[in-house]
Amino acid sequence: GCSGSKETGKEKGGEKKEKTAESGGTMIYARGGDAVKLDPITVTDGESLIVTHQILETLVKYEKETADIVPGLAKDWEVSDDGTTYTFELEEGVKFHDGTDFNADAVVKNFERWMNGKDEAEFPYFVSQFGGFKGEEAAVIKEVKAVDENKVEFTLFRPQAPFLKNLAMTPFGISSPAAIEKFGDKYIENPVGTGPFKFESWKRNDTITVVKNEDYWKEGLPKLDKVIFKVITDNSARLNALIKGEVDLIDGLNPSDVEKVKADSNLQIFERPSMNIGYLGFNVEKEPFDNKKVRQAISHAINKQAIIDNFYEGTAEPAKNPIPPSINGYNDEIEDYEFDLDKAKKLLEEAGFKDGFKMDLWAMPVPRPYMPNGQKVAEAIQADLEKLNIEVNIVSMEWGTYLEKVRDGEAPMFMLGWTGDNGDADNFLYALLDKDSIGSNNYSRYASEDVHKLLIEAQTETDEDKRSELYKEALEIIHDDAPWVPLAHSVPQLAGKSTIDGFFPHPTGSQAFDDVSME
Amino acid sequence: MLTYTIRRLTLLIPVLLGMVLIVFSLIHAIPGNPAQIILGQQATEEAVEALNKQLGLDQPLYIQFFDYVKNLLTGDLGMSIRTQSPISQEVWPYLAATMELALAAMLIAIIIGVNAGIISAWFQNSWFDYIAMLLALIGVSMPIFWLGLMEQYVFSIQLDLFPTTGRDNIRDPVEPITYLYLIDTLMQGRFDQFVEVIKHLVLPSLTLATIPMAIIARITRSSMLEVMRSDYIRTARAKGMSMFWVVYKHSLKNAFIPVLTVIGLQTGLLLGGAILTETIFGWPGIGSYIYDAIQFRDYPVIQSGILVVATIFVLINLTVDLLYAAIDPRIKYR
Amino acid sequence: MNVNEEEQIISPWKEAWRSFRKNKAALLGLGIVMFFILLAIFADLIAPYGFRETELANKHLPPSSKHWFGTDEFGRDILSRVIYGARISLRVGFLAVSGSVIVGSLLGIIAGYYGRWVDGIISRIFDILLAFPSILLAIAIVAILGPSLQNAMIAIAVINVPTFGRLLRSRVLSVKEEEYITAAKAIGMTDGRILFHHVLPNSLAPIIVQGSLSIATAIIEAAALGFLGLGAQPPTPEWGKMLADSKDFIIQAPWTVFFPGIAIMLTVLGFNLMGDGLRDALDPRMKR
Amino acid sequence: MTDRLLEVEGLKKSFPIQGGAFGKQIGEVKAVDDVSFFIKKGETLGLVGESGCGKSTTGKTLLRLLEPTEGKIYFEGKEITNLPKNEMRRLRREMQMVFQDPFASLNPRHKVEKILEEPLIVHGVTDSKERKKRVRQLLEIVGLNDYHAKRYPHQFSGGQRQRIGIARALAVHPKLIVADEPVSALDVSIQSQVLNLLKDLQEEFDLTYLFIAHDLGVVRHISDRVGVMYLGRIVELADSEELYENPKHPYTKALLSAVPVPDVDFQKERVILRGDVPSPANPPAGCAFHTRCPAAMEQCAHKRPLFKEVEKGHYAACHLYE
Amino acid sequence: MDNALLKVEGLRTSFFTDDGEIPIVNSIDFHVRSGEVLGIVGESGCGKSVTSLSIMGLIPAQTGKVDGQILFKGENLALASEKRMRQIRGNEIAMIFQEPMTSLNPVFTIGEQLLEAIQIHRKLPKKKAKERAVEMLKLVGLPRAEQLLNEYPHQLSGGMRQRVMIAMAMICNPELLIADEPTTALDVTIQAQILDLMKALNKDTDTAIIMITHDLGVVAEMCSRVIVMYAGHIVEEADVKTIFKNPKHPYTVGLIQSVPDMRHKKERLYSIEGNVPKPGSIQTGCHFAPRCEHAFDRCFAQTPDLLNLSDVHKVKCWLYESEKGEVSG
Ligand SMILES: Nc1ncnc2c1ncn2[C@@H]1O[C@H](COP(=O)(O)OP(=O)(O)OP(=O)(O)O)[C@@H](O)[C@H]1O
Ligand SMILES: Nc1ncnc2c1ncn2[C@@H]1O[C@H](COP(=O)(O)OP(=O)(O)OP(=O)(O)O)[C@@H](O)[C@H]1O
Ligand SMILES: [Mg+2]
Ligand SMILES: [Mg+2]
Repeated sequence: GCSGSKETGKEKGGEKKEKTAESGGTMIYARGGDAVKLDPITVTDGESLIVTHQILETLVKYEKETADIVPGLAKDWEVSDDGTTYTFELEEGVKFHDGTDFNADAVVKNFERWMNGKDEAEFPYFVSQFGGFKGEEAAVIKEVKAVDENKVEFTLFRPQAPFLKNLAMTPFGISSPAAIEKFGDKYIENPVGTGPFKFESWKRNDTITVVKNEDYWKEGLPKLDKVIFKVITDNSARLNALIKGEVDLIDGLNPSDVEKVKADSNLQIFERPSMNIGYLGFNVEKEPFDNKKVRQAISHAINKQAIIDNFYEGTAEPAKNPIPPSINGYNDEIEDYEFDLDKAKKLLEEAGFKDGFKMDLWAMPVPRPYMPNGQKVAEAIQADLEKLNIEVNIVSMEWGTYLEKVRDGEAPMFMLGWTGDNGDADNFLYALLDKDSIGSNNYSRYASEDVHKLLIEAQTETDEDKRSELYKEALEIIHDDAPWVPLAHSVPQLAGKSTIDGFFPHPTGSQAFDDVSME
Repeated sequence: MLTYTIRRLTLLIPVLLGMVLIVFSLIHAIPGNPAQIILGQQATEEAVEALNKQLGLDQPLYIQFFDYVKNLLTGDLGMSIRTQSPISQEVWPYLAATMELALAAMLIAIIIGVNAGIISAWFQNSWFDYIAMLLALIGVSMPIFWLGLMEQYVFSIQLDLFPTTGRDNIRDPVEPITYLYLIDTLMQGRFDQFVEVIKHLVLPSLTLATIPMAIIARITRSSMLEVMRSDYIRTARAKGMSMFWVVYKHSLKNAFIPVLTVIGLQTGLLLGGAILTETIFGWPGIGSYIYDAIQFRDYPVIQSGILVVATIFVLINLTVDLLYAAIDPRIKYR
Repeated sequence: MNVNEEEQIISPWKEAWRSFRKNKAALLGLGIVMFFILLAIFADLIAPYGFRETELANKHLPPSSKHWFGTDEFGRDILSRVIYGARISLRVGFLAVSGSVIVGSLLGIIAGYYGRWVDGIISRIFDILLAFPSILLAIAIVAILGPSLQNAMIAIAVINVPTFGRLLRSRVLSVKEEEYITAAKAIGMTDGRILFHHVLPNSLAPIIVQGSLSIATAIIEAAALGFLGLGAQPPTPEWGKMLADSKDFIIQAPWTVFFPGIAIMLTVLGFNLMGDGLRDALDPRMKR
Repeated sequence: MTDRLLEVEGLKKSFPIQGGAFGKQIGEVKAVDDVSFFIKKGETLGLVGESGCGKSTTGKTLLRLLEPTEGKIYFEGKEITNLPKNEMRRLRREMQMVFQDPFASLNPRHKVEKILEEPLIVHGVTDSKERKKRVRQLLEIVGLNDYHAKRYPHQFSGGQRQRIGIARALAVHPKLIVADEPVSALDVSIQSQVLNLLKDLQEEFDLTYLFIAHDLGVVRHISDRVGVMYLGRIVELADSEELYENPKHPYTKALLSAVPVPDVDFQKERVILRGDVPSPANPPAGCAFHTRCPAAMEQCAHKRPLFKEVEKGHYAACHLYE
Repeated sequence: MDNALLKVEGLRTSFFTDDGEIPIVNSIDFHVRSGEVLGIVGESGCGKSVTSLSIMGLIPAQTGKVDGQILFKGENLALASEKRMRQIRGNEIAMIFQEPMTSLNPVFTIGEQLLEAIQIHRKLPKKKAKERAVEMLKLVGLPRAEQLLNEYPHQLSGGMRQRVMIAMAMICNPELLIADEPTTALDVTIQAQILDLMKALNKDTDTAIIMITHDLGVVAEMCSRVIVMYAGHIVEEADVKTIFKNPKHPYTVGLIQSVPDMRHKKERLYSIEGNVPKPGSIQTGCHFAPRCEHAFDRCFAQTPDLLNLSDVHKVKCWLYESEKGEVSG
């Protein structure tokens, strides 16, 4: 940042040209990868979703800084006592960007489209959050119908505790039915919604531009004229571009660069509240990790704090549970396995591995929010375990293969993580550690009947407090069984110009830029 | 000449076919499931299987291969698994970006390389010669990804002379027509943008130019030296010609033949080998297109991307061969 | 007959060595290469620390008398890692190139010697392999085999096969036309003997020259693959990988990027200088 | 017949010319075009002609280093044209070759010792002491010394190298040596050394030579009989005395008159030929020489003259003598 | 002797090699008169070509050094500037080389190369220059002259190329033509054509020729005076009759005797034993002494001077010191 002042000078000159009367200017948001498709229901990747989040809106939304539910396109809703009927009252007078009306009919059409999906690959999140398509046994939604012009009624087969949280997820943004029909196959690159910004253009692997929706239904919003999503793959290059003023906001800041940004008066840091977990998993079916003592021994041997200090640069908190503290059900009473080599050695000895053993450790090849550098953390773990005479060989492969093979149970010891989709404990514990999820996301192949019972019960329990207790109980068991060594809840770091105002990175990863402004 | 061209073109057919076969088998030998990657970590197994089926990846390999070749013959490069759009439409912007970069690099490499080579040969064993050749040697020994990082650090971050990344000013993006931004900006009369585009081009093209520049300088020098020792140069001098003309008229044209070969080879290599430079400078070119596709197991894109690059490479070398005729009348085209 | 008795018996190799010895640049190259070879062999003795001696507290120490090249992110001594890295890079260079020399030469000899359709097929395969930009091909190969140093080595060997194949083929073809081969035939020598006693020994010099230049490129290619994360895996102190791992710290800890880069460059420069010298010394065109 | 060591009948050798869009054969170079002659035991047959007329090809073809396209070759009365490879290899010890270029014909990476040993190994001298002895003898025979054995070819002068080439040919006690321009790369003072050596060896070992050269003086000096080649054909063949004093064919006459003679007093009438030698890929019809012949007649352009005896032992192919 | 067109005195040329500075031409003196044909004979590597290149000033300063006087019409070319040399080369002194195959630039047409030769020295308009080129091509006996201008060297045969070379050399009417083995690479019948042509040109244009060759036959046929070189020295100089009839130097004698004569068969050829010494290998004495049958002690110890045996006959040999003690000057 030695050139900051000069830059701003240039910057102003550049902006003046673009600014009209009371315009809010352009914000350039640089990130590591490009969107895949801009029809959110068809994708699962964050890079696509953050763009569609500006264009399409959901019936209900998360609160700006938490995972609590607030009105979205639906200004109000009612839930039946048995928890199977939801009636939403919609905002009136809202129009899609193509000029067609947003109404109950449009909502029904969107859900009809999704519910009639053919295979899971078509609408992946619909299946994972709502059980399945029409006619499938696991399906949650029975029917969606328009009660009147502005009222929609959802009927469920059975109560689903996180139903509203699911609905708030970005993939369930409402599209203009007319546009879906008009564009057909090409809708994935021509999204039309009701959001604060309209889709303008997409240069693949380079930029996606969205522009202000002048007719946005919320008065005075959005503040910006234009948001450009720019792909800059390399983390340091992205930061460089920010420092030079080529872009305004970046994600994926290297933890090691945090200090540098903080020192620069032209820049500010945004911390995304953690909703993730990075962990070291054991394949509990494989020797020697079928032995609980071994798992516990290793839990004692890993210096989490050192790892966090060095590879998260302090931008994370040590994890003792598989779910982050912000989530309902977090058990703070649990005492973490302290870093204690003697205990570890003792446990190992008890397990019959006094002289240690040789083991492969699979390390993630790609940076993820919950693990900015899997390879390096693996190296640190390697060094830690060496002290237990466990000779660790780091294995790495390309990401897709990695996931596939870990899922198939090929990895004895592996590093992975998870980012919550909807801020619900179910989305962590059932997805990652229930025996139903073996072969899916339960990579540890951890199968505990007790835990299973608790988790299933929690799924249909609509009372939040009761649910919370159930989860806490499950967490106790999991802690003792130690199928993972939870490492850290990282706090993803973003950096932006100090002139950015009103921006708060939402824990789910997507947030609207409607009330963001730049001076 | 025409028959020679036809003959060279027919000889290309088996090469191209072989390329298709090799690429196809290579790509399909890559482990990893594209569906998994597309759907991401959170996807369920059923979802992955379903997508596989949808993409036709559950078909036997030979059927996939024949379908692929059949489509290629109709100019259909397949559909990107990731973006669901036809590669033949998608590939051009990337290709154009790389071409612009590669051509700029080649231009720099030729202009500097050839002249340095000539001067070195002319003043053989002078200090210029020594320094230029030492630099050239260092140039060919340089890991360009390192050089790129260093250049970026010095010229862009420390000295703030050039932008760090991309092809154009993000705030004032070029409206693409041909996707060759230098041309597009000129067509639109946007000289400010033209200057911007050039500024963006400087560092990556310099980085990319290093190796070919060094190689060209070395080749030019040695082939100049060889030519300058030859009898016809002595003849030219015996006519009373000045050294300058001897060098620029008589020697250069002869010496240019091996240089041309190198230029052809290197241009081709630049097209594909730009991956490293493109990642460092965030250049949305064909190299990063293919590299990304590998990350995403986007088979059709990897296949067709590599094929496109290899085909261009082959065509460039064909062009070079044909260009020889323009320079050297001895090459017989029967 | 006035034969100078003192005049020594000079074999072509000795003569090549003589002219090589006069070439200062080549000697410098040889010196650099020898230096790195010694580093590699005696790494255990020379390196002040182990290459995986992690001390997280010592992270990113600038160069000092304790750590001449500073320390990296794990607090490991960069000097030691660079020294151990010589082992990796040289091994990759030698092994990969030996692989391509063996396979390439074999194919080249078969093609050049048998000619006709055998030559046709082999040459086409070379053409095809050469039609791919090498780094792309290497990336694809590593993608198949999975990222590891060994696989990177295999990939590099594969992409260099056609270079040696073609070299040997053209060598065989041109040596075949030499008059001393006709002479050997006139004596009644069998094809096999001609191949092994005449053709091969006379093809050795260009292979050595090309080999030493190829080692240079192989080292860079391995580093490039390492840089892209497709080569050596941690904590292997491979130079390219070291660069990739520390490129994010170029501003805070430039030494982490500087020294491995310099090491690559110097080694490659050494091989290039040596290769150039060998070419001047061994290339028969320069003789007579 | 018995005194004929080698006889050649209607020998032809052509090389294909490739080209066209698919690398097909589009023509052929008739390097040797219907040549017949014989060599008697113990004599030297000289073969002269301008560059490219097919002298070397003739020499190589009759040793079957090149496979003849047509024609028959007899060696000691036995046809060897279709002899299988193995037998031919055995026969190689009977017929050897000395090459034009003393630099290219010795493997630069072999010591002289090895070069001379090789033919012995190939032809079954297994005892290495015996071989060493023979090598020493051979070196002595060609006027070199024992200590030369350990050297490499590049340490020798052209004349010495040519001696080594001759020694290699002698190693297997051949009966016939085809010497393909063995002295044309040498300077005059060296040339005479080698010529003298060849003559001495012939006497000592009862050798038969086919001596190929383009220098008419050299050929006359060494040959008993001389054949003149033009464009792949022998146009005249006679005892050397006879040929030089009484040439019949107009080409021979022109050739002889064209040679500058190192004698200031010598006055001669020059026949200067017009134009160049036509390409063997596209030789003129009829008599190949008619395009340049000062005595060309109408029939020369379409009728090929027969090669026949015009006087005793004097053969020519020319319509003037029909 | 003062009417000499070219007078070379004490010419020494040495090359810088890995083994140090090696003298190739050792202080030679000779002259050429207008219109005469001077032959230089000697074995390969004795320095004939180097001599001619030294006269032309074509030895690059990095590779070699030329000392002594080269007086061309009284002007010392050894001291002339490069600019002045350029005016002389191709204009007043022209040169043709041994290899017609490689002496023409393969990538330019005959026409381009011929026109270049005129236009460097004569500011002729293009059309005039072309006419002159055609005229020259006809003069050297080439058919289809106009067409030839547009052809490339590889389309011509060796003899034709050598004729083009001669045309190129003669195009500016030089006063001196240096022909460095112009026929060595050619066939006898073609050689005869070229020699004939050169003789005719010499007669018609009165251009002096230095004819470098190793073929004594060519010397006998072409030259009026001969210089015999051996290992960088002139060992004998005489008119052509004397050289052949009354050679003095043992080397000349040997050379003449070792040539096989086409006209009559000698039983055995005379041969000079041994080989030409490597340049720089002999430091003292007569360079021929190691191969000389008549050599005595002094020959190995002291280098003889060029002795004047008569006005036209000089020899560098101790054998004749007593005969005529006068050292030429
Ligand atoms: N391997 C070959 N392939 C094609 N053409 C050939 C081959 N060898 C020789 N020729 C051609 O055959 C003709 C005769 O060649 P040859 O070498 O026998 O001539 P020569 O009389 O020995 O000439 P020189 O005096 O130059 O040695 C030439 O036109 C030559 O180009
Ligand atoms: N540029 C050079 N550097 C070093 N030595 C040279 C150079 N040019 C020529 N020589 C040496 O000078 C000597 C004389 O060469 P020159 O070409 O004058 O011989 P020549 O009499 O013309 O022989 P030839 O009949 O073969 O043409 C040779 O030994 C040659 O190796
Ligand atoms: Mg021949
Ligand atoms: Mg010469």
